[in-house]
Amino acid sequence: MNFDLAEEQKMLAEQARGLLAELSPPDRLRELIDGNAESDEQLWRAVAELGFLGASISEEYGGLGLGALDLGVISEEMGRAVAAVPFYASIVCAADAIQTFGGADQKEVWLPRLASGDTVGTLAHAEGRQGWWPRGAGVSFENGTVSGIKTPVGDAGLAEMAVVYCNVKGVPALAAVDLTSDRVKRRKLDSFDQLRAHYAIEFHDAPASLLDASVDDEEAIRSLIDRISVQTSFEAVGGAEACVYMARDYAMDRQIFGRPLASYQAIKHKLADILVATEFARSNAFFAGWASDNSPDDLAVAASAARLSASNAYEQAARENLQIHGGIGYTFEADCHFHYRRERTLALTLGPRQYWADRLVGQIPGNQMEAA
Amino acid sequence: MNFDLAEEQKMLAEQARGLLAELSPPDRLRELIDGNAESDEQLWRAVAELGFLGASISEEYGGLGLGALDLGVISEEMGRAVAAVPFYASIVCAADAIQTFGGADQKEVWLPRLASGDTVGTLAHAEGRQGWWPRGAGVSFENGTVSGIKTPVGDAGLAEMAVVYCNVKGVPALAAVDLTSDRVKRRKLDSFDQLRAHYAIEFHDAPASLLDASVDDEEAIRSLIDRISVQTSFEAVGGAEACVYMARDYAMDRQIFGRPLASYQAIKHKLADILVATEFARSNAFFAGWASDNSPDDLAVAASAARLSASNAYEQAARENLQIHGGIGYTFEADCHFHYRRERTLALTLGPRQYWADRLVGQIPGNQMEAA
Amino acid sequence: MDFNDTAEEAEFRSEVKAWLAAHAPAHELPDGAVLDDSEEVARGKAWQRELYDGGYAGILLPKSLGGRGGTIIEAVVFDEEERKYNLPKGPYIGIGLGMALPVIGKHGTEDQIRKFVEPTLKGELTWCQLFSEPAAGSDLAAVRTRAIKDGDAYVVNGQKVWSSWAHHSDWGILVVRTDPKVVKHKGLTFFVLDMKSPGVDVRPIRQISGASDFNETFLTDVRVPEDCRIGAEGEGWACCMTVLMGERLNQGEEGRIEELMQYAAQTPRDGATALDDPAVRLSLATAYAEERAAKYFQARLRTMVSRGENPGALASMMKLTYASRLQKTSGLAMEIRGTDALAPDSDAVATREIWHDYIWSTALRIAGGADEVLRNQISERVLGMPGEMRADKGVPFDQLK
Amino acid sequence: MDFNDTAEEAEFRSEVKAWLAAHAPAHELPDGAVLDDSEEVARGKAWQRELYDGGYAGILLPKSLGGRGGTIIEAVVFDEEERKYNLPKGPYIGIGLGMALPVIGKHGTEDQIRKFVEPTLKGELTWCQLFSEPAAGSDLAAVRTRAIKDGDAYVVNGQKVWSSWAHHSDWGILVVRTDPKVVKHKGLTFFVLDMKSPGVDVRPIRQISGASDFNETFLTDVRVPEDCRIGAEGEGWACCMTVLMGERLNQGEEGRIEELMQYAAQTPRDGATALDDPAVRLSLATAYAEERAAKYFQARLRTMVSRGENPGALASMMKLTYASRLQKTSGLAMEIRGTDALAPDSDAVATREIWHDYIWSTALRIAGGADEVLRNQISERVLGMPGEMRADKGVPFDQLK
Repeated sequence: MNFDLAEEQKMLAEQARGLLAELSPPDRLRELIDGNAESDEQLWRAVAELGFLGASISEEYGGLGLGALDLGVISEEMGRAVAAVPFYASIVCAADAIQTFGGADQKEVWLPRLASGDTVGTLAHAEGRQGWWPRGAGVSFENGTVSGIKTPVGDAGLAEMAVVYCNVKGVPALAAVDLTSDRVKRRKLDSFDQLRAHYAIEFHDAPASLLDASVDDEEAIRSLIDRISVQTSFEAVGGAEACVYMARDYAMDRQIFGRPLASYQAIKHKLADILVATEFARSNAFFAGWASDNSPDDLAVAASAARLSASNAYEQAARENLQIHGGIGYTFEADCHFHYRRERTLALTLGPRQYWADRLVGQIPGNQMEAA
Repeated sequence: MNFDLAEEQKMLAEQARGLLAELSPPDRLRELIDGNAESDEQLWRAVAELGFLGASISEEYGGLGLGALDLGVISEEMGRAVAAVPFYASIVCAADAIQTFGGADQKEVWLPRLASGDTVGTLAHAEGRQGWWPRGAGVSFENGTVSGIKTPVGDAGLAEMAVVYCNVKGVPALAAVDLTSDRVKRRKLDSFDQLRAHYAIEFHDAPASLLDASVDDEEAIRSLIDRISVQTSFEAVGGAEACVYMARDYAMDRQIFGRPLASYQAIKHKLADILVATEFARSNAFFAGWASDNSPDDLAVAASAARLSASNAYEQAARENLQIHGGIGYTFEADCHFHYRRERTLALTLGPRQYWADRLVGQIPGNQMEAA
Repeated sequence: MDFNDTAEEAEFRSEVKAWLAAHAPAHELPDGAVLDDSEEVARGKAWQRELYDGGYAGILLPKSLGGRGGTIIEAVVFDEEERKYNLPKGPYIGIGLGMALPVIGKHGTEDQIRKFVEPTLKGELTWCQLFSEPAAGSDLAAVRTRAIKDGDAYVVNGQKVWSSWAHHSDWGILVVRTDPKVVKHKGLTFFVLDMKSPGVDVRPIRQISGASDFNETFLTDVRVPEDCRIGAEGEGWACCMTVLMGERLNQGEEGRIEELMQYAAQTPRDGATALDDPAVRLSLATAYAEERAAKYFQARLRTMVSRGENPGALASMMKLTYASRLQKTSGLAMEIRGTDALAPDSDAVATREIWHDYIWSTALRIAGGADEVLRNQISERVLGMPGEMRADKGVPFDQLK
Repeated sequence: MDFNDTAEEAEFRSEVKAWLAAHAPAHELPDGAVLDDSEEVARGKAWQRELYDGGYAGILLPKSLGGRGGTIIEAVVFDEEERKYNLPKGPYIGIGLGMALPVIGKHGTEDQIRKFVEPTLKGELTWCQLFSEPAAGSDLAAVRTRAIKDGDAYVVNGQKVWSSWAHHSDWGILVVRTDPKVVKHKGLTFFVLDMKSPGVDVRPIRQISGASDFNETFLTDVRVPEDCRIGAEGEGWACCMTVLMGERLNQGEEGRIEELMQYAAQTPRDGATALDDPAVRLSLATAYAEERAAKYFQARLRTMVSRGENPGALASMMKLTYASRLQKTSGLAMEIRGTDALAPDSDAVATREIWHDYIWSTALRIAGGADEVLRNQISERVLGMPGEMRADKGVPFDQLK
């Protein structure tokens, strides 16, 4: 038993954190927002060069062949920095879906390009008010094409390809679609998160290639969602921790009624509780990251638990960080708002708490008992 | 508009509070528990003599003919003192049910006896694990008798009569049953609340008299539950307020690290939040008490809101009062535990939060809209 | 207790209804209209003038000051009826009536009263407040902006923040330090400031919402004539208290939860709607119960006021719960709607309102008494618990760290 | 990271399994048995003796003290396996091993170590702790029990509370004030006390649960020989810290939430069960997520310890969350079951366990560091935030109010 990251993983975390601190400080984020940018291209290139994009892509397709925990380490740093790159969409979602369900030819086409960062991918699952993963997707696959609307899709302005959740004669499936086709129309939406653009994508008989292993295997698709969710848990943990220390530092500096704001029990206890929530969420993420690769039977429960605790931690952290900053926190010049908005993105993108609660409860042995 | 109690109601509250403080101090409660008593008979007689039992019973049946708000004022004081008398069972429940649904003869038989305190009544609704108000009651009325089991029934050891929720050929109804009949068996249960005994009652073709106006009028029965629930909200508000001031007083006295416990922000803010919850719950109870008599259309929403806010306030108050007392709060000699147990009784007796949430949401106009 | 109007109240209400029916429609804003700031101020002034002419400007203000000298219940009735129209009401009017006039009325001279009260009631003068500073928020008495007497004027230097609509205000109410040698509360003095004075530089603050409703105001060698001082030197803290006391009780809250229930009802889920989900119902019903409680609690406070009692820190309870509830429920509403609430492709107006609430709630939890400050007030003033241990007690301002 | 056993751990586990299979069954308590206290203590002592003979008494205690000198992972493995049997383990054994021996081992003399360590490991000596007092709970350094040197003994007078099983203990660990003229932490001294000494009067405390597991201990002119002093005069606070440090990390938690899910699944509701209600699922899943997080968090701390790192106040996080979660979820379970949980007519065993948890959680939120104290520790020691302003700092004990 060893419940800690390996030395190489700690080094990876340090490297990622250092890079992001250097290339993606808060002022850079403000610059990107002001420039209406959808991505920090310089950062994306740097991240690609260090091999982060290929971390969990197998070596034969140009990746490093590392595991979910290594990817989690990077996701956590992305969350800490609220990094404006399509790491989640392209690597965590699209690359993993292709690696899991794609045939050799599909992997050959897409994985090296995703690993190098030359192509950006995304995962198109939500269908407006019908929900984030509507039972019996409204987008249909027929005769090698897909039709219908996906909205909202994150980072879809940058993406050249999408893995699309669709139905094939009523059974669920995933398909790879080239977004540069003229049978695909993208409409940019007004996005709550100023650092992650969202689009509605209309597919009009757009050429698509089914990821065969996904067809009609709903549980396998759910497992993919579990794996993705583990990464968002790491991302949320990174964000939450950033908020805790940002708030702590501010409170140590700020004097109020003749003493540091940090000396007030209301502030101390608030931050203690959020720190506990964050450390606990990290512990669940660790296990879920380990289970992603090592214990498939545990994954559904582990991913659900990680998701629930990470969502709770980041929600509290993002809100109370701003509160502790007081008036200054409400200004664009302060750094609280990046997290305040990103937290909602993470909380909403991959299903509500209720989905994860249901999934967790349904997987615990003994919960299928009959009523007495 | 006048959103305050009338002078007479304030005097009633003072009178009730004075009486309870004198006759039912905490030491008296300990004495009752040690004596395994199910009721404080001396207090019951005193309460009857002051006319409190008949407060909302009409004058022609020996009561004072006051309203729900007056009864609420008394309920609040009962809650503050955790009074060990069957006021809730006999007056709030049984008398109100008979007054609402009984015929002239039934009123004639029971109301004067209930108003004088000579007879104790109760309301038998729960059926074990089937729930507090099981759809299609398991107890059936047929040929002038009822059969089946009700459990748990509060204060059923003292009661000589019960209003029993039953079904008549499948439709819901209430029936008055003489518990002294030899067709009725009562089994005392182990009760979480040491100051309110609970029983299982078995009816074996026990003679019963239907409260005709209740038969098959489920919404009218629900309204009765609303009215009763308003009284438990007052009771919970009284209990919550008692906890707040008990905790405040203790914290003012107790020195810790050289200063009063009450000077720590963790304690101050905790009590501030609970006080707010209590005052807010009282405000809802005021409106619901007023609506009980004056605005039937508002009652369902008002009672639900009062119930939800009072339950939340008392739950927090009972828990944190004990916490603020520290170790001493965990002893039988301290007074926290009376509330810690009674709070659960109030929270559980009349349906879970979910029932009240559903009732509230279902009554708001516009919530019957179709999905877009 | 009676939640219905008394005969008198009913009469007043029908009088108000009739007056509004005759005068309000002409001033209504078209639905969803976004006016530019000057246009909005102009319209707000016009409506205030209408109110003045109708005898409804400053309902609570004593007759001696040109107000109506009405009861709080009348103010409430008027407010309830006025809200039925979509009228231009903004801080540029509200700060004058709710903050500037009470303090001028109580601490000002006859001349000052004559100069400011009537024009403000008529909507001719607009006001902003210049209280908070970068290092003086919750701890308002820590203001550093200095005023030094120079002949018949004071020379003021410093920086104020969180002044709403300062760029469209004629006058500001200003609190500054005139004596740094005494403990911090005692060295403060209150002024009214002509916003067109040389040295007054108003800059918008860019907020996280994207808007800039608030300003920073830089004061550089601004000369404020002595006759603009309200009250004596050192009376500034007492003036602030007068202002802040008035602030709390009049904050009307809008009910939000019914709208959120409808938002949930318009969110399909598993063949039904999100409002059919018991967990959603439990959360929204609990919030709705609290919202209603706040309404009836406010009614109780108004009854106290109408009897001449001072609700004091009780009024803090309203604001404390409102701000948190707004944050919690708007966040919840986004989750109920789900991904679509991140970037709506339909029903975008409702979703954007929820975004607005989720962002604005953060400001509300801070402005006009942060959550933590309000909890202190409630525990100290209502429950009588001890005040915080203060490191600044009895220490002259210029010797504080 | 590896949540599986290493080869070495697997070997140790199989050795432990085999040993337990051979020795534990004879010591198991029958299911649901309620033993009287003396019987329980006797059985607990016998099992401890068995552990000693098997080489498993004091796995973490250094070999020099007669322990196994094992790793924390070995202790965890042993604990996991031992829990599979229903064995008599009580505070009368746990306090000796977990609190008395570490402090005697670190601060005691050779003679004291010889006298106490082996008999305690063998289960021959049972221990209680005499720390808290009516006015010294969270503020332990405020103890008033006085010891005055008189020849070769100390005369002790005072009152201790919250000693568990004091009535069945041979010895107690005791902290008292020997010097009231210095600041409060500095005047404390640590002793071991023979519980049969004249003047020791143990009285049960009646708890709100109805049980009396805890005692008050009145000490009246009790003569404690000088050779029972542990460490020097004034070293009492350091001894207490040694004791309290050891206390946190070994608190194993039992998972409760799966049982509560089953309790919900055994509660019929609307033709299905309460566990089919989304709101119930959301609450229980959230609690379950936290419970699992605590388990993995504890595993991380154990990894730290196994590397010689000190997790310090991080360990407080476990206890803080466990106690609150126990209260919240047991209260929730009662609500899920509904009225039947007030006075069960069936399934009474499960319901009474939930009552027990709901009551016991109140003690847990206080004992061994109240919630508020733990939050202080976490914010100060982990986040480095400033300590509380203290009115007692630097003030001699006898001059405190």
